[in-house]
Amino acid sequence: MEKQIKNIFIEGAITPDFIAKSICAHQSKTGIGAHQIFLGQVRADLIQDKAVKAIEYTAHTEMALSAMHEIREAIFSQHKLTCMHVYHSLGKVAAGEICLFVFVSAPHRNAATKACAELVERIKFELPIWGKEIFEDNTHQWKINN
Amino acid sequence: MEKQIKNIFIEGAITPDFIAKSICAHQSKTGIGAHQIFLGQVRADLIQDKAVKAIEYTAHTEMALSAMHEIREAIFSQHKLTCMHVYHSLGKVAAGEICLFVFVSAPHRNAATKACAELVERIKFELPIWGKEIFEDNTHQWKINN
Amino acid sequence: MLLIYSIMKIKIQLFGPLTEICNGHQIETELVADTHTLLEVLKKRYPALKKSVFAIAVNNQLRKENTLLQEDDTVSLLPPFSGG
Amino acid sequence: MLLIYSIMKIKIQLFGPLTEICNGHQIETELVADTHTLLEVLKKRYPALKKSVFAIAVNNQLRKENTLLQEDDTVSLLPPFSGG
Repeated sequence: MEKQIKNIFIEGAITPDFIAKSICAHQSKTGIGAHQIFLGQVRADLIQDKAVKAIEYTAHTEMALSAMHEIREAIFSQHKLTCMHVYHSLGKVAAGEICLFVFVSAPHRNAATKACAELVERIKFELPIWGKEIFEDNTHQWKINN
Repeated sequence: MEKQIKNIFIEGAITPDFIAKSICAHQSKTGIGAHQIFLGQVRADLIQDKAVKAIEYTAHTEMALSAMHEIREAIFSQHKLTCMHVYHSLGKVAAGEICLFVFVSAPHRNAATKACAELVERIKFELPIWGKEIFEDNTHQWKINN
Repeated sequence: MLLIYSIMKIKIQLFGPLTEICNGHQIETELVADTHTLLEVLKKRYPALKKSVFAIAVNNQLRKENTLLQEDDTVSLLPPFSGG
Repeated sequence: MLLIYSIMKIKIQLFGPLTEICNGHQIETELVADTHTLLEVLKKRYPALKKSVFAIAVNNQLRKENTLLQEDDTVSLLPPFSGG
Protein backbone atom coordinates (compact mmCIF):
# COMPACT_ATOMS: atom_id res chain seq x y z
CA MET A 1 0.00 0.00 0.00
CA GLU A 2 1.60 3.28 -1.10
CA LYS A 3 0.49 6.35 0.81
CA GLN A 4 2.48 9.08 -0.91
CA ILE A 5 0.91 10.96 -3.83
CA LYS A 6 2.92 9.86 -6.88
CA ASN A 7 3.30 11.80 -10.08
CA ILE A 8 1.94 10.00 -13.12
CA PHE A 9 2.58 12.64 -15.79
CA ILE A 10 5.30 12.47 -18.41
CA GLU A 11 5.95 15.26 -20.91
CA GLY A 12 5.37 13.88 -24.42
CA ALA A 13 5.26 10.25 -25.54
CA ILE A 14 6.14 7.27 -23.35
CA THR A 15 9.03 5.42 -25.01
CA PRO A 16 9.49 1.64 -25.38
CA ASP A 17 12.83 2.15 -23.66
CA PHE A 18 11.11 3.65 -20.60
CA ILE A 19 8.78 0.63 -20.52
CA ALA A 20 11.72 -1.78 -20.77
CA LYS A 21 13.44 -0.05 -17.85
CA SER A 22 10.26 -0.33 -15.76
CA ILE A 23 10.01 -4.05 -16.52
CA CYS A 24 13.69 -4.52 -15.74
CA ALA A 25 13.31 -2.79 -12.36
CA HIS A 26 10.90 -5.57 -11.34
CA GLN A 27 13.23 -8.48 -11.93
CA SER A 28 14.60 -8.24 -8.40
CA LYS A 29 11.08 -8.67 -7.00
CA THR A 30 11.01 -12.45 -7.11
CA GLY A 31 7.59 -12.73 -5.49
CA ILE A 32 6.06 -11.50 -8.75
CA GLY A 33 4.65 -14.17 -11.06
CA ALA A 34 2.62 -12.03 -13.47
CA HIS A 35 2.83 -8.58 -14.99
CA GLN A 36 -0.10 -7.11 -16.84
CA ILE A 37 0.66 -4.08 -18.96
CA PHE A 38 -1.74 -1.84 -20.82
CA LEU A 39 -0.44 0.64 -23.37
CA GLY A 40 -2.60 3.30 -24.98
CA GLN A 41 -1.31 4.29 -28.42
CA VAL A 42 -2.48 7.30 -30.41
CA ARG A 43 -4.52 6.14 -33.43
CA ALA A 44 -4.36 7.97 -36.75
CA ASP A 45 -8.17 7.98 -36.94
CA LEU A 46 -9.65 9.24 -40.18
CA ILE A 47 -12.40 11.76 -39.45
CA GLN A 48 -14.09 13.33 -42.48
CA ASP A 49 -11.08 12.48 -44.65
CA LYS A 50 -8.56 14.01 -42.26
CA ALA A 51 -6.19 11.82 -40.26
CA VAL A 52 -5.31 12.53 -36.64
CA LYS A 53 -1.58 13.26 -36.55
CA ALA A 54 -1.24 13.80 -32.78
CA ILE A 55 -3.14 14.18 -29.54
CA GLU A 56 -2.25 17.02 -27.21
CA TYR A 57 -3.03 16.21 -23.59
CA THR A 58 -3.77 18.64 -20.79
CA ALA A 59 -4.90 17.87 -17.26
CA HIS A 60 -6.02 19.32 -13.99
CA THR A 61 -2.88 17.77 -12.58
CA GLU A 62 -3.58 18.37 -8.91
CA MET A 63 -7.06 16.83 -9.08
CA ALA A 64 -5.82 14.04 -11.37
CA LEU A 65 -3.04 13.03 -8.98
CA SER A 66 -5.33 13.01 -6.00
CA ALA A 67 -8.00 11.00 -7.90
CA MET A 68 -5.27 8.60 -9.03
CA HIS A 69 -4.12 8.23 -5.44
CA GLU A 70 -7.61 7.17 -4.37
CA ILE A 71 -7.97 4.76 -7.27
CA ARG A 72 -4.60 3.25 -6.44
CA GLU A 73 -5.53 2.72 -2.79
CA ALA A 74 -8.88 1.20 -3.72
CA ILE A 75 -7.36 -1.24 -6.19
CA PHE A 76 -4.54 -2.21 -3.83
CA SER A 77 -7.14 -3.00 -1.18
CA GLN A 78 -9.22 -5.15 -3.56
CA HIS A 79 -6.50 -7.28 -5.16
CA LYS A 80 -3.39 -9.04 -3.95
CA LEU A 81 -0.80 -7.01 -5.84
CA THR A 82 2.91 -6.48 -5.56
CA CYS A 83 3.01 -3.14 -7.33
CA MET A 84 1.22 -0.76 -9.63
CA HIS A 85 2.56 2.00 -11.87
CA VAL A 86 0.66 4.45 -14.04
CA TYR A 87 2.12 6.96 -16.50
CA HIS A 88 0.14 9.34 -18.70
CA SER A 89 1.50 11.79 -21.25
CA LEU A 90 0.98 15.53 -21.17
CA GLY A 91 1.54 17.66 -24.27
CA LYS A 92 1.76 16.30 -27.80
CA VAL A 93 1.92 12.61 -28.60
CA ALA A 94 2.12 11.70 -32.31
CA ALA A 95 0.01 8.95 -33.92
CA GLY A 96 1.74 5.61 -33.27
CA GLU A 97 3.28 6.81 -30.02
CA ILE A 98 2.30 5.70 -26.53
CA CYS A 99 0.33 8.03 -24.22
CA LEU A 100 -0.70 5.70 -21.38
CA PHE A 101 1.31 2.99 -19.59
CA VAL A 102 -0.42 0.98 -16.87
CA PHE A 103 1.74 -1.67 -15.22
CA VAL A 104 0.40 -4.04 -12.55
CA SER A 105 2.40 -6.86 -10.97
CA ALA A 106 1.20 -9.62 -8.67
CA PRO A 107 2.16 -13.06 -7.44
CA HIS A 108 -0.63 -14.57 -9.56
CA ARG A 109 -2.08 -13.59 -12.91
CA ASN A 110 -5.77 -13.20 -12.02
CA ALA A 111 -5.14 -10.35 -9.61
CA ALA A 112 -2.84 -8.57 -12.07
CA THR A 113 -5.23 -9.00 -14.98
CA LYS A 114 -8.35 -7.82 -13.15
CA ALA A 115 -6.60 -4.91 -11.45
CA CYS A 116 -5.09 -3.73 -14.74
CA ALA A 117 -8.45 -3.71 -16.53
CA GLU A 118 -10.11 -1.86 -13.64
CA LEU A 119 -7.31 0.68 -13.52
CA VAL A 120 -7.50 1.47 -17.24
CA GLU A 121 -11.26 1.91 -17.02
CA ARG A 122 -11.03 4.23 -14.03
CA ILE A 123 -8.12 6.21 -15.47
CA LYS A 124 -10.13 6.92 -18.63
CA PHE A 125 -13.28 8.02 -16.83
CA GLU A 126 -12.14 9.47 -13.51
CA LEU A 127 -8.96 11.42 -14.21
CA PRO A 128 -9.42 15.04 -15.33
CA ILE A 129 -7.33 14.74 -18.49
CA TRP A 130 -8.31 16.04 -21.93
CA GLY A 131 -7.10 15.06 -25.36
CA LYS A 132 -7.12 17.43 -28.32
CA GLU A 133 -6.99 15.51 -31.58
CA ILE A 134 -4.88 17.47 -34.04
CA PHE A 135 -5.33 16.75 -37.75
CA GLU A 136 -2.78 16.95 -40.54
CA ASP A 137 -4.02 20.43 -41.51
CA ASN A 138 -3.63 21.61 -37.88
CA THR A 139 -7.36 21.87 -37.29
CA HIS A 140 -8.49 19.95 -34.22
CA GLN A 141 -11.36 18.39 -32.35
CA TRP A 142 -11.68 17.41 -28.70
CA LYS A 143 -11.38 13.70 -28.03
CA ILE A 144 -14.40 11.91 -26.53
CA ASN A 145 -13.98 8.73 -24.46
CA ASN A 146 -16.60 6.03 -24.94
CA MET B 1 -5.46 -13.60 -39.97
CA GLU B 2 -2.05 -15.29 -40.07
CA LYS B 3 -1.96 -18.69 -41.70
CA GLN B 4 1.68 -19.67 -41.35
CA ILE B 5 2.77 -21.67 -38.30
CA LYS B 6 4.91 -19.27 -36.26
CA ASN B 7 7.59 -20.23 -33.80
CA ILE B 8 6.90 -19.07 -30.26
CA PHE B 9 9.92 -20.56 -28.49
CA ILE B 10 12.91 -18.59 -27.28
CA GLU B 11 15.95 -20.21 -25.68
CA GLY B 12 16.28 -18.92 -22.10
CA ALA B 13 14.69 -15.82 -20.58
CA ILE B 14 12.77 -13.16 -22.51
CA THR B 15 14.56 -9.84 -21.99
CA PRO B 16 13.00 -6.40 -21.36
CA ASP B 17 14.97 -5.24 -24.39
CA PHE B 18 13.25 -7.82 -26.61
CA ILE B 19 9.89 -6.60 -25.28
CA ALA B 20 10.82 -2.96 -25.98
CA LYS B 21 11.78 -3.86 -29.57
CA SER B 22 8.44 -5.62 -30.05
CA ILE B 23 6.54 -2.58 -28.77
CA CYS B 24 8.63 -0.30 -30.96
CA ALA B 25 7.87 -2.39 -34.05
CA HIS B 26 4.18 -1.52 -33.59
CA GLN B 27 4.54 2.24 -33.65
CA SER B 28 4.17 2.31 -37.42
CA LYS B 29 0.79 0.57 -37.14
CA THR B 30 -1.27 3.67 -36.52
CA GLY B 31 -4.59 1.83 -36.48
CA ILE B 32 -3.65 0.41 -33.08
CA GLY B 33 -5.15 2.16 -30.05
CA ALA B 34 -4.45 -0.40 -27.32
CA HIS B 35 -1.77 -2.94 -26.50
CA GLN B 36 -2.32 -5.51 -23.81
CA ILE B 37 0.79 -7.32 -22.63
CA PHE B 38 1.04 -10.23 -20.25
CA LEU B 39 4.42 -11.24 -18.84
CA GLY B 40 4.98 -14.41 -16.84
CA GLN B 41 7.89 -14.06 -14.43
CA VAL B 42 9.53 -16.93 -12.54
CA ARG B 43 8.69 -16.67 -8.83
CA ALA B 44 11.19 -17.66 -6.16
CA ASP B 45 8.51 -19.71 -4.39
CA LEU B 46 9.49 -21.13 -1.02
CA ILE B 47 8.56 -24.81 -0.82
CA GLN B 48 9.45 -26.64 2.37
CA ASP B 49 12.09 -24.00 3.16
CA LYS B 50 13.74 -24.22 -0.24
CA ALA B 51 13.44 -21.37 -2.75
CA VAL B 52 12.93 -21.97 -6.46
CA LYS B 53 16.00 -20.57 -8.22
CA ALA B 54 14.95 -21.32 -11.80
CA ILE B 55 12.41 -23.12 -13.95
CA GLU B 56 13.62 -25.28 -16.80
CA TYR B 57 11.07 -25.53 -19.61
CA THR B 58 10.69 -28.32 -22.13
CA ALA B 59 7.95 -28.77 -24.71
CA HIS B 60 6.55 -31.03 -27.35
CA THR B 61 7.41 -28.21 -29.74
CA GLU B 62 5.66 -29.59 -32.82
CA MET B 63 2.38 -30.18 -30.99
CA ALA B 64 2.73 -26.89 -29.09
CA LEU B 65 3.18 -24.86 -32.27
CA SER B 66 0.25 -26.49 -33.96
CA ALA B 67 -1.97 -26.01 -30.87
CA MET B 68 -0.82 -22.37 -30.70
CA HIS B 69 -1.70 -21.94 -34.35
CA GLU B 70 -5.27 -23.11 -33.70
CA ILE B 71 -5.62 -20.91 -30.62
CA ARG B 72 -4.34 -17.93 -32.59
CA GLU B 73 -6.85 -18.48 -35.41
CA ALA B 74 -9.71 -18.92 -32.95
CA ILE B 75 -8.88 -15.74 -31.06
CA PHE B 76 -8.37 -13.72 -34.22
CA SER B 77 -11.81 -14.84 -35.41
CA GLN B 78 -13.47 -13.85 -32.11
CA HIS B 79 -11.98 -10.40 -31.54
CA LYS B 80 -11.18 -7.42 -33.71
CA LEU B 81 -7.41 -7.44 -33.37
CA THR B 82 -4.54 -5.90 -35.28
CA CYS B 83 -1.90 -8.37 -34.18
CA MET B 84 -0.95 -11.01 -31.67
CA HIS B 85 2.48 -12.27 -30.60
CA VAL B 86 3.34 -15.05 -28.18
CA TYR B 87 6.79 -16.01 -26.91
CA HIS B 88 7.59 -18.76 -24.42
CA SER B 89 10.98 -19.71 -23.04
CA LEU B 90 12.61 -23.10 -23.38
CA GLY B 91 15.47 -24.15 -21.13
CA LYS B 92 16.39 -22.44 -17.87
CA VAL B 93 14.83 -19.18 -16.72
CA ALA B 94 16.03 -17.82 -13.37
CA ALA B 95 13.72 -16.47 -10.66
CA GLY B 96 12.86 -12.85 -11.54
CA GLU B 97 13.27 -13.45 -15.26
CA ILE B 98 10.48 -13.53 -17.83
CA CYS B 99 9.35 -16.84 -19.38
CA LEU B 100 6.13 -15.84 -21.19
CA PHE B 101 5.36 -12.75 -23.28
CA VAL B 102 1.86 -12.38 -24.72
CA PHE B 103 1.29 -9.24 -26.76
CA VAL B 104 -2.09 -8.36 -28.27
CA SER B 105 -2.83 -5.13 -30.16
CA ALA B 106 -6.18 -3.81 -31.34
CA PRO B 107 -7.87 -0.59 -32.39
CA HIS B 108 -9.83 -0.57 -29.11
CA ARG B 109 -8.94 -1.74 -25.63
CA ASN B 110 -11.76 -4.18 -24.92
CA ALA B 111 -10.78 -6.53 -27.72
CA ALA B 112 -7.10 -6.42 -26.73
CA THR B 113 -7.84 -6.98 -23.05
CA LYS B 114 -10.23 -9.90 -23.53
CA ALA B 115 -8.10 -11.58 -26.18
CA CYS B 116 -4.99 -11.31 -24.04
CA ALA B 117 -6.66 -12.91 -21.00
CA GLU B 118 -8.07 -15.74 -23.13
CA LEU B 119 -4.71 -16.32 -24.77
CA VAL B 120 -2.85 -16.59 -21.47
CA GLU B 121 -5.43 -19.02 -20.12
CA ARG B 122 -5.27 -21.23 -23.22
CA ILE B 123 -1.47 -21.10 -23.41
CA LYS B 124 -1.21 -22.35 -19.82
CA PHE B 125 -3.66 -25.22 -20.25
CA GLU B 126 -3.44 -26.24 -23.90
CA LEU B 127 0.22 -26.03 -24.88
CA PRO B 128 2.33 -29.15 -24.14
CA ILE B 129 5.01 -27.33 -22.17
CA TRP B 130 6.45 -28.49 -18.85
CA GLY B 131 8.24 -26.55 -16.15
CA LYS B 132 10.77 -28.13 -13.81
CA GLU B 133 11.21 -26.02 -10.68
CA ILE B 134 14.83 -26.17 -9.62
CA PHE B 135 15.69 -25.34 -6.01
CA GLU B 136 18.84 -23.74 -4.62
CA ASP B 137 20.24 -27.15 -3.67
CA ASN B 138 19.63 -28.41 -7.25
CA THR B 139 16.81 -30.73 -6.25
CA HIS B 140 13.65 -30.15 -8.25
CA GLN B 141 9.93 -30.68 -8.53
CA TRP B 142 7.62 -30.52 -11.53
CA LYS B 143 5.53 -27.38 -11.78
CA ILE B 144 1.73 -27.74 -11.61
CA ASN B 145 -0.57 -25.15 -13.21
CA ASN B 146 -3.72 -24.26 -11.32
CA MET C 1 -8.13 61.80 -2.68
CA LEU C 2 -7.42 58.25 -3.79
CA LEU C 3 -9.95 55.53 -3.11
CA ILE C 4 -8.60 52.00 -3.23
CA TYR C 5 -11.26 49.41 -3.80
CA SER C 6 -10.41 45.91 -2.89
CA ILE C 7 -12.82 43.94 -5.05
CA MET C 8 -13.25 40.39 -3.83
CA LYS C 9 -12.58 37.95 -6.61
CA ILE C 10 -12.66 34.29 -7.50
CA LYS C 11 -10.54 32.48 -10.05
CA ILE C 12 -12.07 30.20 -12.65
CA GLN C 13 -9.93 27.50 -14.25
CA LEU C 14 -10.97 26.19 -17.63
CA PHE C 15 -10.03 22.94 -19.32
CA GLY C 16 -10.36 21.16 -22.66
CA PRO C 17 -12.95 22.69 -25.03
CA LEU C 18 -13.98 25.26 -22.40
CA THR C 19 -10.65 27.05 -22.89
CA GLU C 20 -11.85 27.93 -26.39
CA ILE C 21 -15.30 29.04 -25.31
CA CYS C 22 -13.85 31.31 -22.62
CA ASN C 23 -10.68 32.27 -24.49
CA GLY C 24 -8.15 31.13 -21.94
CA HIS C 25 -7.19 28.75 -19.18
CA GLN C 26 -8.04 31.10 -16.34
CA ILE C 27 -10.44 33.97 -15.89
CA GLU C 28 -11.56 36.01 -12.92
CA THR C 29 -14.93 37.25 -11.76
CA GLU C 30 -16.12 39.24 -8.82
CA LEU C 31 -17.07 37.10 -5.90
CA VAL C 32 -20.66 35.91 -6.10
CA ALA C 33 -22.64 34.02 -3.49
CA ASP C 34 -22.47 30.51 -4.79
CA THR C 35 -21.67 28.26 -7.76
CA HIS C 36 -25.19 28.53 -9.23
CA THR C 37 -24.90 32.30 -9.37
CA LEU C 38 -21.42 32.02 -10.82
CA LEU C 39 -22.70 29.81 -13.63
CA GLU C 40 -25.40 32.34 -14.47
CA VAL C 41 -22.78 35.09 -14.66
CA LEU C 42 -20.49 32.99 -16.83
CA LYS C 43 -23.25 31.84 -19.17
CA LYS C 44 -24.21 35.47 -19.74
CA ARG C 45 -20.60 36.36 -20.51
CA TYR C 46 -19.93 33.23 -22.65
CA PRO C 47 -23.27 32.12 -24.16
CA ALA C 48 -21.68 28.98 -25.70
CA LEU C 49 -21.26 27.65 -22.15
CA LYS C 50 -25.02 27.04 -22.06
CA LYS C 51 -24.54 24.14 -24.47
CA SER C 52 -21.50 22.74 -22.69
CA VAL C 53 -21.46 19.82 -20.30
CA PHE C 54 -19.05 20.10 -17.39
CA ALA C 55 -18.51 19.24 -13.75
CA ILE C 56 -17.58 21.85 -11.16
CA ALA C 57 -14.85 21.73 -8.54
CA VAL C 58 -14.27 24.30 -5.82
CA ASN C 59 -10.69 24.35 -4.55
CA ASN C 60 -10.10 21.01 -6.28
CA GLN C 61 -13.09 19.29 -4.67
CA LEU C 62 -15.86 18.14 -6.99
CA ARG C 63 -19.18 19.77 -6.05
CA LYS C 64 -22.42 18.37 -7.39
CA GLU C 65 -24.64 20.60 -5.22
CA ASN C 66 -24.78 24.37 -5.23
CA THR C 67 -21.81 25.52 -3.11
CA LEU C 68 -21.15 28.77 -1.29
CA LEU C 69 -18.13 30.70 -2.52
CA GLN C 70 -15.57 32.73 -0.60
CA GLU C 71 -12.94 35.25 -1.57
CA ASP C 72 -10.01 33.69 -3.43
CA ASP C 73 -11.78 30.40 -4.08
CA THR C 74 -10.75 28.65 -7.26
CA VAL C 75 -13.56 27.15 -9.31
CA SER C 76 -12.68 24.60 -11.98
CA LEU C 77 -14.99 23.82 -14.89
CA LEU C 78 -14.27 20.26 -16.01
CA PRO C 79 -15.69 19.02 -19.33
CA PRO C 80 -15.98 15.24 -19.85
CA PHE C 81 -12.61 13.59 -19.36
CA SER C 82 -10.82 12.09 -22.34
CA GLY C 83 -7.48 10.80 -21.14
CA GLY C 84 -5.81 7.63 -22.35
CA MET D 1 23.53 -69.06 -42.03
CA LEU D 2 22.55 -65.54 -40.92
CA LEU D 3 18.94 -64.75 -40.17
CA ILE D 4 18.03 -61.10 -40.15
CA TYR D 5 14.90 -60.31 -38.21
CA SER D 6 13.23 -57.04 -38.95
CA ILE D 7 11.31 -56.41 -35.75
CA MET D 8 8.54 -53.84 -36.20
CA LYS D 9 8.86 -51.06 -33.68
CA ILE D 10 7.16 -47.95 -32.36
CA LYS D 11 8.79 -44.94 -30.75
CA ILE D 12 7.53 -43.55 -27.45
CA GLN D 13 8.29 -39.92 -26.55
CA LEU D 14 8.25 -38.93 -22.90
CA PHE D 15 7.86 -35.49 -21.37
CA GLY D 16 8.06 -33.76 -17.99
CA PRO D 17 8.02 -36.08 -14.97
CA LEU D 18 7.56 -39.13 -17.23
CA THR D 19 11.16 -38.75 -18.44
CA GLU D 20 12.25 -39.65 -14.91
CA ILE D 21 9.90 -42.59 -14.57
CA CYS D 22 11.05 -44.05 -17.90
CA ASN D 23 14.66 -42.88 -17.68
CA GLY D 24 14.78 -40.90 -20.90
CA HIS D 25 13.02 -38.78 -23.46
CA GLN D 26 12.49 -41.55 -25.96
CA ILE D 27 12.13 -45.31 -25.72
CA GLU D 28 11.17 -48.00 -28.19
CA THR D 29 8.94 -51.04 -27.96
CA GLU D 30 7.93 -53.75 -30.35
CA LEU D 31 4.85 -52.91 -32.32
CA VAL D 32 1.68 -53.83 -30.47
CA ALA D 33 -1.90 -53.71 -31.73
CA ASP D 34 -3.15 -50.52 -30.15
CA THR D 35 -2.54 -47.83 -27.53
CA HIS D 36 -4.33 -49.78 -24.75
CA THR D 37 -2.00 -52.72 -25.25
CA LEU D 38 0.98 -50.39 -25.38
CA LEU D 39 0.04 -48.87 -22.03
CA GLU D 40 -0.18 -52.34 -20.47
CA VAL D 41 3.29 -53.17 -21.77
CA LEU D 42 4.71 -49.88 -20.50
CA LYS D 43 3.07 -50.11 -17.07
CA LYS D 44 4.60 -53.55 -16.64
CA ARG D 45 8.03 -52.21 -17.59
CA TYR D 46 7.69 -48.96 -15.54
CA PRO D 47 5.31 -49.66 -12.63
CA ALA D 48 5.40 -45.98 -11.51
CA LEU D 49 3.49 -45.13 -14.71
CA LYS D 50 0.40 -46.67 -13.10
CA LYS D 51 0.17 -43.69 -10.76
CA SER D 52 0.86 -41.11 -13.47
CA VAL D 53 -1.71 -38.98 -15.25
CA PHE D 54 -1.04 -38.31 -18.92
CA ALA D 55 -2.66 -37.81 -22.31
CA ILE D 56 -1.65 -39.81 -25.35
CA ALA D 57 -0.83 -38.58 -28.84
CA VAL D 58 -0.15 -40.76 -31.86
CA ASN D 59 1.95 -39.04 -34.51
CA ASN D 60 1.29 -35.70 -32.78
CA GLN D 61 -2.51 -36.11 -32.72
CA LEU D 62 -4.17 -36.35 -29.32
CA ARG D 63 -6.08 -39.66 -28.99
CA LYS D 64 -8.63 -40.09 -26.24
CA GLU D 65 -9.93 -43.44 -27.54
CA ASN D 66 -7.97 -46.63 -27.98
CA THR D 67 -6.09 -46.25 -31.29
CA LEU D 68 -4.60 -48.84 -33.64
CA LEU D 69 -0.85 -48.63 -34.06
CA GLN D 70 1.30 -49.19 -37.13
CA GLU D 71 5.00 -49.71 -37.70
CA ASP D 72 7.06 -46.56 -37.05
CA ASP D 73 4.26 -44.71 -35.29
CA THR D 74 5.37 -42.26 -32.64
CA VAL D 75 3.39 -42.28 -29.42
CA SER D 76 3.74 -39.30 -27.05
CA LEU D 77 2.87 -39.52 -23.36
CA LEU D 78 1.93 -36.03 -22.18
CA PRO D 79 1.63 -35.33 -18.45
CA PRO D 80 -0.44 -32.27 -17.35
CA PHE D 81 0.91 -29.11 -19.00
CA SER D 82 2.65 -26.51 -16.88
CA GLY D 83 3.86 -23.80 -19.21
CA GLY D 84 3.87 -20.09 -18.43
